[in-house]
Amino acid sequence: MLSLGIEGTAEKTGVGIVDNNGNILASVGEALIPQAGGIHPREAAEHHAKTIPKLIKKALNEAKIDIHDIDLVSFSKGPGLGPALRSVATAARTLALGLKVPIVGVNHCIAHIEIGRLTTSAEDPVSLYVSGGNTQIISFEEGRYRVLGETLDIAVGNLLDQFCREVGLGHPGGPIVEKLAKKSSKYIQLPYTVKGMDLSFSGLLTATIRKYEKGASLEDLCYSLQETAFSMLTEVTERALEHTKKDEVLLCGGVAVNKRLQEMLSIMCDEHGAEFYVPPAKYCGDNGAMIAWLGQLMYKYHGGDDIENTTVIQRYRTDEVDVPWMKSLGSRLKPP
Amino acid sequence: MGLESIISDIEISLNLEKDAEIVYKSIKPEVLTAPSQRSKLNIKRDKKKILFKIIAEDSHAYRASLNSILRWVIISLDILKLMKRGDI
Amino acid sequence: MGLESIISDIEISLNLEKDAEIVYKSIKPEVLTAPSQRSKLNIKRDKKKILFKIIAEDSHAYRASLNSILRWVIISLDILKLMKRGDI
Ligand SMILES: Nc1ncnc2c1ncn2[C@@H]1O[C@H](COP(=O)(O)O)[C@@H](O)[C@H]1O
Ligand SMILES: [Mg+2]
Repeated sequence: MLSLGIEGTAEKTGVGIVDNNGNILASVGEALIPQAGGIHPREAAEHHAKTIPKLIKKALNEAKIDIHDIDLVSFSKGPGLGPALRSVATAARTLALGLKVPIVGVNHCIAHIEIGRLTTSAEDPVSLYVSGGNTQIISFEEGRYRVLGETLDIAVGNLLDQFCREVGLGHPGGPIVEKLAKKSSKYIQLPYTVKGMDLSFSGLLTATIRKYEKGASLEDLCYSLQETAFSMLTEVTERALEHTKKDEVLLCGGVAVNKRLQEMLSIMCDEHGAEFYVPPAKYCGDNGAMIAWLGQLMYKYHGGDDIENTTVIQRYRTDEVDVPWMKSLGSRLKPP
Repeated sequence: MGLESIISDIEISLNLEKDAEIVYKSIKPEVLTAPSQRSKLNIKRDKKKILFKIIAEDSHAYRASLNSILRWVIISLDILKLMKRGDI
Repeated sequence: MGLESIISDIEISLNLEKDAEIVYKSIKPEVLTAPSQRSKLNIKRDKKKILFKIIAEDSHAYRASLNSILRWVIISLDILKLMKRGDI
Protein backbone atom coordinates (compact mmCIF):
# COMPACT_ATOMS: atom_id res chain seq x y z
CA MET A 1 0.00 0.00 0.00
CA LEU A 2 1.54 3.31 -1.11
CA SER A 3 0.93 6.63 0.64
CA LEU A 4 1.68 9.96 -1.04
CA GLY A 5 2.24 12.72 1.49
CA ILE A 6 2.06 16.46 0.86
CA GLU A 7 3.79 18.85 3.29
CA GLY A 8 3.20 22.61 3.24
CA THR A 9 2.83 24.13 6.71
CA ALA A 10 5.32 26.93 6.09
CA GLU A 11 7.60 27.97 3.24
CA LYS A 12 8.78 24.53 2.18
CA THR A 13 6.76 22.30 -0.14
CA GLY A 14 7.42 18.58 0.20
CA VAL A 15 6.06 15.43 -1.41
CA GLY A 16 6.98 11.93 -0.24
CA ILE A 17 5.95 8.38 -1.09
CA VAL A 18 6.17 5.68 1.58
CA ASP A 19 4.83 2.12 1.63
CA ASN A 20 3.01 0.55 4.57
CA ASN A 21 6.22 -1.15 5.75
CA GLY A 22 7.99 2.20 6.12
CA ASN A 23 10.05 2.01 2.95
CA ILE A 24 10.62 5.56 1.71
CA LEU A 25 10.37 5.45 -2.09
CA ALA A 26 10.63 9.19 -2.66
CA SER A 27 11.04 12.47 -0.82
CA VAL A 28 11.34 15.69 -2.81
CA GLY A 29 11.05 19.30 -1.77
CA GLU A 30 11.36 22.93 -2.74
CA ALA A 31 11.61 25.89 -0.39
CA LEU A 32 10.39 29.40 -1.02
CA ILE A 33 13.16 31.92 -0.34
CA PRO A 34 11.30 34.70 1.51
CA GLN A 35 11.70 38.41 0.96
CA ALA A 36 13.27 40.67 3.56
CA GLY A 37 10.31 40.62 5.92
CA GLY A 38 10.13 36.89 6.50
CA ILE A 39 7.62 34.33 5.28
CA HIS A 40 4.43 35.91 4.02
CA PRO A 41 1.47 33.49 4.32
CA ARG A 42 0.02 34.28 0.89
CA GLU A 43 3.40 33.96 -0.79
CA ALA A 44 3.74 30.52 0.80
CA ALA A 45 0.24 29.64 -0.41
CA GLU A 46 1.11 30.67 -3.98
CA HIS A 47 4.42 28.82 -3.78
CA HIS A 48 2.66 25.58 -2.75
CA ALA A 49 0.01 26.01 -5.43
CA LYS A 50 2.66 26.30 -8.13
CA THR A 51 5.03 23.69 -6.72
CA ILE A 52 2.87 20.76 -5.55
CA PRO A 53 2.01 19.43 -9.05
CA LYS A 54 5.70 19.56 -10.07
CA LEU A 55 6.81 17.77 -6.93
CA ILE A 56 4.15 15.09 -7.27
CA LYS A 57 5.49 14.29 -10.73
CA LYS A 58 9.07 14.35 -9.45
CA ALA A 59 8.25 12.04 -6.54
CA LEU A 60 6.44 9.57 -8.81
CA ASN A 61 9.45 9.52 -11.14
CA GLU A 62 11.81 9.02 -8.20
CA ALA A 63 9.67 6.15 -6.90
CA LYS A 64 9.29 4.78 -10.44
CA ILE A 65 5.54 4.45 -10.10
CA ASP A 66 2.43 5.79 -11.79
CA ILE A 67 0.05 8.16 -10.06
CA HIS A 68 -2.64 5.48 -10.18
CA ASP A 69 -0.44 3.23 -8.01
CA ILE A 70 -1.09 5.55 -5.05
CA ASP A 71 -3.44 3.98 -2.48
CA LEU A 72 -3.59 6.77 0.11
CA VAL A 73 -3.20 10.54 0.13
CA SER A 74 -1.98 12.23 3.29
CA PHE A 75 -1.39 15.92 3.96
CA SER A 76 -0.17 18.26 6.67
CA LYS A 77 -3.35 19.47 8.35
CA GLY A 78 -1.48 21.73 10.81
CA PRO A 79 -0.06 23.43 12.73
CA GLY A 80 1.09 26.11 10.29
CA LEU A 81 0.25 29.11 8.16
CA GLY A 82 -3.44 29.19 7.25
CA PRO A 83 -3.20 30.10 3.56
CA ALA A 84 -0.33 27.64 3.07
CA LEU A 85 -2.29 24.82 4.71
CA ARG A 86 -5.32 25.56 2.55
CA SER A 87 -3.37 25.17 -0.69
CA VAL A 88 -2.10 21.79 0.48
CA ALA A 89 -5.48 20.58 1.71
CA THR A 90 -7.15 21.51 -1.59
CA ALA A 91 -4.49 19.68 -3.59
CA ALA A 92 -4.77 16.60 -1.37
CA ARG A 93 -8.57 16.45 -1.61
CA THR A 94 -8.45 16.71 -5.40
CA LEU A 95 -5.84 13.96 -5.61
CA ALA A 96 -7.75 11.63 -3.29
CA LEU A 97 -11.10 12.27 -4.98
CA GLY A 98 -9.62 11.95 -8.46
CA LEU A 99 -7.84 8.69 -7.64
CA LYS A 100 -10.78 7.46 -5.53
CA VAL A 101 -8.50 6.62 -2.60
CA PRO A 102 -8.69 7.50 1.11
CA ILE A 103 -7.37 10.79 2.48
CA VAL A 104 -5.77 11.47 5.88
CA GLY A 105 -4.87 14.81 7.40
CA VAL A 106 -1.96 14.48 9.82
CA ASN A 107 -0.31 16.50 12.56
CA HIS A 108 2.96 18.05 11.37
CA CYS A 109 4.74 17.87 14.75
CA ILE A 110 3.92 14.19 15.24
CA ALA A 111 5.12 13.54 11.70
CA HIS A 112 8.57 14.82 12.70
CA ILE A 113 8.66 12.36 15.60
CA GLU A 114 7.44 9.40 13.58
CA ILE A 115 9.91 9.91 10.72
CA GLY A 116 12.57 10.20 13.41
CA ARG A 117 11.51 6.91 14.95
CA LEU A 118 11.27 5.30 11.50
CA THR A 119 14.77 6.35 10.39
CA THR A 120 16.57 5.71 13.69
CA SER A 121 16.40 2.99 16.34
CA ALA A 122 14.52 5.21 18.77
CA GLU A 123 11.42 3.51 20.15
CA ASP A 124 10.01 5.56 23.04
CA PRO A 125 12.14 8.70 23.23
CA VAL A 126 11.91 12.09 24.80
CA SER A 127 11.75 14.10 21.58
CA LEU A 128 13.22 17.57 21.20
CA TYR A 129 11.47 18.99 18.14
CA VAL A 130 13.20 22.14 16.94
CA SER A 131 12.25 23.92 13.72
CA GLY A 132 11.54 27.31 12.21
CA GLY A 133 7.96 27.21 13.45
CA ASN A 134 7.99 24.99 16.51
CA THR A 135 10.06 24.20 19.60
CA GLN A 136 8.60 21.42 21.75
CA ILE A 137 9.83 18.80 24.22
CA ILE A 138 7.56 15.83 23.70
CA SER A 139 7.10 12.46 25.34
CA PHE A 140 4.61 9.65 24.84
CA GLU A 141 2.37 9.07 27.88
CA GLU A 142 -0.93 7.20 28.09
CA GLY A 143 -1.95 7.11 24.46
CA ARG A 144 -0.76 10.53 23.31
CA TYR A 145 2.34 12.59 22.75
CA ARG A 146 2.48 15.07 25.62
CA VAL A 147 4.17 18.44 25.33
CA LEU A 148 6.28 18.67 28.47
CA GLY A 149 7.80 21.98 27.50
CA GLU A 150 7.81 24.43 24.63
CA THR A 151 8.81 27.91 23.58
CA LEU A 152 6.72 30.67 25.08
CA ASP A 153 7.36 32.92 22.10
CA ILE A 154 9.40 32.25 18.96
CA ALA A 155 10.82 28.91 17.84
CA VAL A 156 14.58 28.40 18.03
CA GLY A 157 14.85 28.14 14.22
CA ASN A 158 12.98 31.40 13.94
CA LEU A 159 15.43 32.92 16.43
CA LEU A 160 18.30 32.04 14.11
CA ASP A 161 16.41 33.10 10.97
CA GLN A 162 15.36 36.46 12.41
CA PHE A 163 18.82 37.20 13.75
CA CYS A 164 20.40 36.58 10.34
CA ARG A 165 17.71 38.64 8.64
CA GLU A 166 18.29 41.54 11.04
CA VAL A 167 22.06 41.60 10.57
CA GLY A 168 21.86 41.27 6.79
CA LEU A 169 22.80 37.62 6.33
CA GLY A 170 20.86 35.08 4.28
CA HIS A 171 17.99 32.64 4.85
CA PRO A 172 17.72 30.15 6.42
CA GLY A 173 19.76 31.52 9.30
CA GLY A 174 20.60 28.24 11.02
CA PRO A 175 23.44 27.08 8.75
CA ILE A 176 24.90 30.60 8.60
CA VAL A 177 24.98 30.90 12.38
CA GLU A 178 26.50 27.42 12.68
CA LYS A 179 29.27 28.26 10.22
CA LEU A 180 30.17 31.60 11.83
CA ALA A 181 29.99 30.14 15.34
CA LYS A 182 32.83 27.74 14.51
CA LYS A 183 35.12 30.73 14.00
CA SER A 184 34.82 31.84 17.61
CA SER A 185 35.09 30.57 21.15
CA LYS A 186 34.52 33.90 22.91
CA TYR A 187 31.30 33.85 24.86
CA ILE A 188 29.35 37.11 25.15
CA GLN A 189 26.83 37.09 28.01
CA LEU A 190 23.26 36.81 26.68
CA PRO A 191 19.85 36.27 28.34
CA TYR A 192 19.18 32.64 29.29
CA THR A 193 15.45 32.07 29.90
CA VAL A 194 14.16 28.70 31.10
CA LYS A 195 10.96 28.36 33.17
CA GLY A 196 10.52 24.77 34.27
CA MET A 197 10.60 23.02 30.89
CA ASP A 198 9.45 26.06 28.90
CA LEU A 199 11.78 28.47 27.18
CA SER A 200 11.77 32.01 25.85
CA PHE A 201 13.90 33.15 22.91
CA SER A 202 12.57 36.63 22.10
CA GLY A 203 14.68 38.39 24.74
CA LEU A 204 17.73 36.51 23.52
CA LEU A 205 17.05 37.70 19.98
CA THR A 206 16.64 41.33 21.01
CA ALA A 207 19.76 41.31 23.18
CA THR A 208 21.89 39.68 20.49
CA ILE A 209 20.80 42.24 17.89
CA ARG A 210 21.51 45.04 20.37
CA LYS A 211 25.04 43.77 20.96
CA TYR A 212 25.55 43.58 17.21
CA GLU A 213 24.49 47.19 16.84
CA LYS A 214 27.00 48.12 19.55
CA GLY A 215 29.79 46.54 17.53
CA ALA A 216 30.20 42.96 18.76
CA SER A 217 31.59 40.65 16.07
CA LEU A 218 29.25 38.36 14.15
CA GLU A 219 31.42 35.33 14.86
CA ASP A 220 31.35 35.93 18.62
CA LEU A 221 27.60 36.62 18.56
CA CYS A 222 26.80 33.49 16.54
CA TYR A 223 28.91 31.41 18.90
CA SER A 224 27.24 32.99 21.92
CA LEU A 225 23.73 32.76 20.44
CA GLN A 226 24.17 29.03 19.79
CA GLU A 227 25.75 28.30 23.16
CA THR A 228 22.94 30.11 24.98
CA ALA A 229 19.97 28.79 22.98
CA PHE A 230 21.33 25.25 22.78
CA SER A 231 22.19 25.14 26.49
CA MET A 232 18.59 26.09 27.21
CA LEU A 233 17.32 23.33 24.93
CA THR A 234 19.70 20.80 26.49
CA GLU A 235 18.62 21.77 30.02
CA VAL A 236 14.91 21.34 29.37
CA THR A 237 15.51 18.06 27.54
CA GLU A 238 17.56 16.83 30.51
CA ARG A 239 14.69 17.73 32.84
CA ALA A 240 12.23 15.89 30.63
CA LEU A 241 14.48 12.83 30.61
CA GLU A 242 14.65 12.85 34.41
CA HIS A 243 10.93 13.53 34.75
CA THR A 244 9.83 10.74 32.40
CA LYS A 245 12.57 8.28 33.33
CA LYS A 246 12.92 7.36 29.68
CA ASP A 247 16.29 6.34 28.30
CA GLU A 248 16.20 7.70 24.76
CA VAL A 249 16.38 11.18 23.27
CA LEU A 250 15.32 11.95 19.70
CA LEU A 251 16.30 15.29 18.16
CA CYS A 252 14.15 16.25 15.16
CA GLY A 253 13.09 19.25 13.05
CA GLY A 254 15.21 21.44 10.78
CA VAL A 255 17.48 22.69 13.58
CA ALA A 256 18.39 19.07 14.40
CA VAL A 257 21.08 19.06 11.67
CA ASN A 258 23.15 21.44 13.80
CA LYS A 259 26.29 19.59 14.94
CA ARG A 260 26.80 21.68 18.07
CA LEU A 261 23.25 21.00 19.26
CA GLN A 262 23.78 17.31 18.53
CA GLU A 263 27.06 17.39 20.50
CA MET A 264 25.51 19.07 23.55
CA LEU A 265 22.62 16.64 23.66
CA SER A 266 24.86 13.66 23.09
CA ILE A 267 27.06 14.65 26.05
CA MET A 268 23.96 15.12 28.21
CA CYS A 269 22.65 11.70 27.19
CA ASP A 270 25.98 10.02 27.97
CA GLU A 271 25.82 11.51 31.46
CA HIS A 272 22.37 9.94 31.90
CA GLY A 273 23.04 6.59 30.27
CA ALA A 274 20.51 7.45 27.60
CA GLU A 275 20.68 6.76 23.87
CA PHE A 276 20.76 9.77 21.57
CA TYR A 277 19.19 9.70 18.11
CA VAL A 278 18.94 12.09 15.18
CA PRO A 279 17.45 11.27 11.75
CA PRO A 280 19.42 11.57 8.50
CA ALA A 281 19.63 15.21 7.44
CA LYS A 282 17.02 14.90 4.68
CA TYR A 283 14.44 13.78 7.25
CA CYS A 284 15.21 16.44 9.88
CA GLY A 285 13.56 19.46 8.26
CA ASP A 286 10.10 19.58 6.74
CA ASN A 287 9.60 16.78 4.20
CA GLY A 288 6.87 14.88 2.42
CA ALA A 289 8.03 11.45 3.53
CA MET A 290 7.14 12.17 7.16
CA ILE A 291 3.61 13.13 6.11
CA ALA A 292 3.26 10.01 3.96
CA TRP A 293 4.50 7.76 6.77
CA LEU A 294 2.27 9.25 9.46
CA GLY A 295 -0.57 8.90 6.97
CA GLN A 296 0.13 5.16 6.85
CA LEU A 297 0.03 4.94 10.64
CA MET A 298 -3.11 7.05 10.97
CA TYR A 299 -4.90 5.11 8.24
CA LYS A 300 -4.01 1.75 9.76
CA TYR A 301 -5.31 2.69 13.20
CA HIS A 302 -7.96 5.35 12.51
CA GLY A 303 -8.99 4.83 8.89
CA GLY A 304 -9.42 7.60 6.32
CA ASP A 305 -11.03 10.99 6.88
CA ASP A 306 -14.34 12.20 5.47
CA ILE A 307 -13.72 15.00 2.96
CA GLU A 308 -15.83 17.29 5.15
CA ASN A 309 -13.46 16.65 8.07
CA THR A 310 -10.28 17.59 6.23
CA THR A 311 -10.40 21.26 7.18
CA VAL A 312 -7.03 22.62 8.26
CA ILE A 313 -6.10 23.36 11.86
CA GLN A 314 -3.69 26.28 12.10
CA ARG A 315 -2.88 25.62 15.77
CA TYR A 316 -3.14 21.82 15.77
CA ARG A 317 -1.83 20.73 19.17
CA THR A 318 0.47 17.71 19.36
CA ASP A 319 -1.50 16.26 22.27
CA GLU A 320 -4.84 16.34 20.39
CA VAL A 321 -4.10 13.09 18.55
CA ASP A 322 -4.50 9.52 19.79
CA VAL A 323 -1.42 7.50 18.75
CA PRO A 324 -2.46 3.88 19.33
CA TRP A 325 0.57 2.51 17.50
CA MET A 326 2.80 3.76 20.31
CA LYS A 327 3.42 1.56 23.30
CA SER A 328 5.28 2.90 26.25
CA LEU A 329 8.30 0.84 27.06
CA GLY A 330 7.78 1.83 30.69
CA SER A 331 10.02 3.48 33.20
CA ARG A 332 13.08 1.28 33.03
CA LEU A 333 15.43 2.23 35.83
CA LYS A 334 19.05 1.34 35.28
CA PRO A 335 20.65 -1.15 37.65
CA PRO A 336 23.31 0.36 39.98
CA MET B 1 -14.35 55.74 1.35
CA GLY B 2 -17.26 56.09 -1.03
CA LEU B 3 -17.49 52.34 -1.55
CA GLU B 4 -20.22 50.54 0.37
CA SER B 5 -19.78 46.94 -0.80
CA ILE B 6 -18.68 44.65 -3.59
CA ILE B 7 -20.90 41.68 -4.36
CA SER B 8 -19.93 39.28 -7.07
CA ASP B 9 -21.24 36.06 -8.50
CA ILE B 10 -18.59 34.02 -10.25
CA GLU B 11 -19.48 31.11 -12.49
CA ILE B 12 -16.62 28.80 -13.37
CA SER B 13 -17.46 26.31 -16.09
CA LEU B 14 -15.39 23.17 -16.50
CA ASN B 15 -15.35 20.83 -19.47
CA LEU B 16 -16.58 17.82 -17.50
CA GLU B 17 -19.24 17.49 -14.85
CA LYS B 18 -17.27 14.91 -12.88
CA ASP B 19 -14.28 17.28 -12.75
CA ALA B 20 -16.55 20.03 -11.49
CA GLU B 21 -17.76 17.73 -8.74
CA ILE B 22 -14.21 16.93 -7.62
CA VAL B 23 -13.10 20.57 -7.72
CA TYR B 24 -16.23 21.63 -5.85
CA LYS B 25 -15.73 19.02 -3.11
CA SER B 26 -12.02 19.87 -2.86
CA ILE B 27 -12.64 23.60 -2.44
CA LYS B 28 -15.84 23.67 -0.40
CA PRO B 29 -14.23 23.03 3.02
CA GLU B 30 -11.89 25.98 2.47
CA VAL B 31 -14.64 28.30 1.26
CA LEU B 32 -16.76 27.50 4.29
CA THR B 33 -13.98 27.87 6.85
CA ALA B 34 -11.67 30.56 5.44
CA PRO B 35 -11.32 33.35 7.98
CA SER B 36 -12.85 36.50 6.55
CA GLN B 37 -13.50 39.51 8.66
CA ARG B 38 -14.66 41.78 5.88
CA SER B 39 -16.08 39.35 3.36
CA LYS B 40 -18.48 36.42 3.12
CA LEU B 41 -18.13 33.52 0.72
CA ASN B 42 -20.50 30.91 -0.62
CA ILE B 43 -20.09 28.02 -3.05
CA LYS B 44 -22.53 25.89 -5.05
CA ARG B 45 -22.37 23.49 -7.95
CA ASP B 46 -24.72 23.10 -10.90
CA LYS B 47 -23.65 20.31 -13.26
CA LYS B 48 -20.30 21.39 -14.74
CA LYS B 49 -20.46 24.87 -13.23
CA ILE B 50 -19.06 25.93 -9.90
CA LEU B 51 -20.71 29.06 -8.53
CA PHE B 52 -19.12 31.37 -6.01
CA LYS B 53 -20.58 34.38 -4.28
CA ILE B 54 -18.34 36.96 -2.62
CA ILE B 55 -19.77 39.75 -0.50
CA ALA B 56 -17.01 42.14 0.57
CA GLU B 57 -16.89 45.44 2.41
CA ASP B 58 -13.96 46.80 0.43
CA SER B 59 -11.71 46.10 -2.54
CA HIS B 60 -8.90 44.59 -0.44
CA ALA B 61 -11.18 42.05 1.20
CA TYR B 62 -12.77 41.31 -2.16
CA ARG B 63 -9.44 40.81 -3.92
CA ALA B 64 -8.08 38.63 -1.11
CA SER B 65 -11.13 36.36 -1.21
CA LEU B 66 -11.12 36.17 -4.98
CA ASN B 67 -7.40 35.38 -5.10
CA SER B 68 -7.87 32.56 -2.60
CA ILE B 69 -10.76 31.09 -4.60
CA LEU B 70 -8.86 31.29 -7.88
CA ARG B 71 -5.76 29.77 -6.26
CA TRP B 72 -7.81 26.83 -5.00
CA VAL B 73 -9.53 26.32 -8.36
CA ILE B 74 -6.24 26.43 -10.22
CA ILE B 75 -4.42 24.03 -7.90
CA SER B 76 -7.33 21.62 -8.06
CA LEU B 77 -7.36 21.73 -11.87
CA ASP B 78 -3.58 21.28 -12.00
CA ILE B 79 -3.84 18.17 -9.83
CA LEU B 80 -6.64 16.80 -12.02
CA LYS B 81 -4.41 17.31 -15.04
CA LEU B 82 -1.74 15.11 -13.49
CA MET B 83 -4.16 12.22 -13.32
CA LYS B 84 -5.49 12.53 -16.84
CA ARG B 85 -2.35 12.68 -18.92
CA GLY B 86 -0.91 9.39 -17.72
CA ASP B 87 2.51 10.85 -18.58
CA ILE B 88 4.09 9.50 -15.42
CA MET C 1 -6.99 22.59 -19.22
CA GLY C 2 -10.29 21.51 -17.72
CA LEU C 3 -11.57 25.07 -17.43
CA GLU C 4 -14.02 26.25 -20.09
CA SER C 5 -14.85 29.77 -18.95
CA ILE C 6 -15.20 32.13 -16.04
CA ILE C 7 -18.19 34.45 -16.03
CA SER C 8 -18.70 36.91 -13.24
CA ASP C 9 -21.12 39.66 -12.37
CA ILE C 10 -19.70 42.22 -10.01
CA GLU C 11 -21.87 44.77 -8.25
CA ILE C 12 -20.02 47.66 -6.68
CA SER C 13 -22.22 49.78 -4.46
CA LEU C 14 -21.19 53.31 -3.60
CA ASN C 15 -22.59 55.50 -0.85
CA LEU C 16 -23.92 58.17 -3.21
CA GLU C 17 -25.69 57.88 -6.53
CA LYS C 18 -23.96 60.94 -7.95
CA ASP C 19 -20.57 59.44 -7.11
CA ALA C 20 -21.61 56.24 -8.86
CA GLU C 21 -22.52 58.25 -11.94
CA ILE C 22 -19.13 59.96 -12.00
CA VAL C 23 -17.20 56.73 -11.46
CA TYR C 24 -19.32 54.96 -14.08
CA LYS C 25 -18.75 57.68 -16.69
CA SER C 26 -15.05 57.83 -15.86
CA ILE C 27 -14.52 54.09 -16.20
CA LYS C 28 -16.89 53.23 -19.04
CA PRO C 29 -14.56 54.32 -21.89
CA GLU C 30 -11.78 52.10 -20.50
CA VAL C 31 -14.06 49.13 -20.02
CA LEU C 32 -15.42 49.38 -23.57
CA THR C 33 -12.00 49.77 -25.18
CA ALA C 34 -9.70 47.67 -22.99
CA PRO C 35 -7.77 45.24 -25.15
CA SER C 36 -8.85 41.73 -24.24
CA GLN C 37 -8.21 38.77 -26.43
CA ARG C 38 -9.45 36.23 -23.96
CA SER C 39 -12.06 38.18 -22.07
CA LYS C 40 -15.05 40.43 -22.65
CA LEU C 41 -16.14 43.22 -20.36
CA ASN C 42 -19.39 45.10 -19.90
CA ILE C 43 -20.47 47.90 -17.57
CA LYS C 44 -23.82 49.28 -16.46
CA ARG C 45 -25.11 51.55 -13.75
CA ASP C 46 -28.22 51.23 -11.63
CA LYS C 47 -28.65 54.13 -9.18
CA LYS C 48 -25.68 53.91 -6.77
CA LYS C 49 -24.53 50.55 -8.12
CA ILE C 50 -22.00 49.99 -10.86
CA LEU C 51 -22.38 46.59 -12.49
CA PHE C 52 -19.60 44.83 -14.35
CA LYS C 53 -19.68 41.61 -16.30
CA ILE C 54 -16.50 39.72 -17.11
CA ILE C 55 -16.51 36.75 -19.47
CA ALA C 56 -13.06 35.17 -19.59
CA GLU C 57 -11.58 32.08 -21.19
CA ASP C 58 -9.12 31.38 -18.40
CA SER C 59 -8.11 32.46 -14.92
CA HIS C 60 -5.26 34.71 -16.07
CA ALA C 61 -7.49 36.69 -18.39
CA TYR C 62 -10.15 36.87 -15.69
CA ARG C 63 -7.75 38.10 -13.03
CA ALA C 64 -6.20 40.65 -15.38
CA SER C 65 -9.58 42.09 -16.30
CA LEU C 66 -10.74 42.16 -12.71
CA ASN C 67 -7.55 43.85 -11.51
CA SER C 68 -7.96 46.52 -14.19
CA ILE C 69 -11.54 47.19 -13.18
CA LEU C 70 -10.71 47.39 -9.49
CA ARG C 71 -7.77 49.67 -10.22
CA TRP C 72 -9.96 52.06 -12.21
CA VAL C 73 -12.67 52.07 -9.57
CA ILE C 74 -10.18 52.73 -6.79
CA ILE C 75 -8.39 55.55 -8.55
CA SER C 76 -11.70 57.17 -9.43
CA LEU C 77 -12.86 56.92 -5.83
CA ASP C 78 -9.55 58.32 -4.57
CA ILE C 79 -9.95 61.37 -6.80
CA LEU C 80 -13.52 61.84 -5.58
CA LYS C 81 -12.28 61.65 -2.02
CA LEU C 82 -9.85 64.48 -2.70
CA MET C 83 -12.67 66.71 -3.78
CA LYS C 84 -14.87 65.94 -0.82
CA ARG C 85 -12.32 66.70 1.82
CA GLY C 86 -11.56 70.09 0.29
CA ASP C 87 -7.88 69.63 0.99
CA ILE C 88 -6.82 70.91 -2.43
N1 LIG D 1 22.64 23.93 10.49
C1 LIG D 1 21.58 24.46 11.11
N2 LIG D 1 21.67 24.92 12.37
C2 LIG D 1 20.60 25.47 13.01
N3 LIG D 1 19.40 25.61 12.45
C3 LIG D 1 19.26 25.17 11.20
C4 LIG D 1 20.32 24.57 10.47
N4 LIG D 1 19.84 24.25 9.22
C5 LIG D 1 18.55 24.63 9.19
N5 LIG D 1 18.20 25.20 10.37
C6 LIG D 1 16.92 25.81 10.71
O1 LIG D 1 15.87 24.89 10.56
C7 LIG D 1 14.67 25.60 10.30
C8 LIG D 1 13.91 24.92 9.22
O2 LIG D 1 13.49 23.70 9.69
P1 LIG D 1 12.00 23.19 9.50
O3 LIG D 1 11.11 24.34 9.92
O4 LIG D 1 11.85 21.99 10.37
O5 LIG D 1 11.90 22.85 8.04
C9 LIG D 1 15.05 27.03 9.93
O6 LIG D 1 14.65 27.89 10.95
C10 LIG D 1 16.56 26.96 9.81
O7 LIG D 1 17.21 28.14 10.17
MG1 LIG E 1 8.52 21.25 10.75
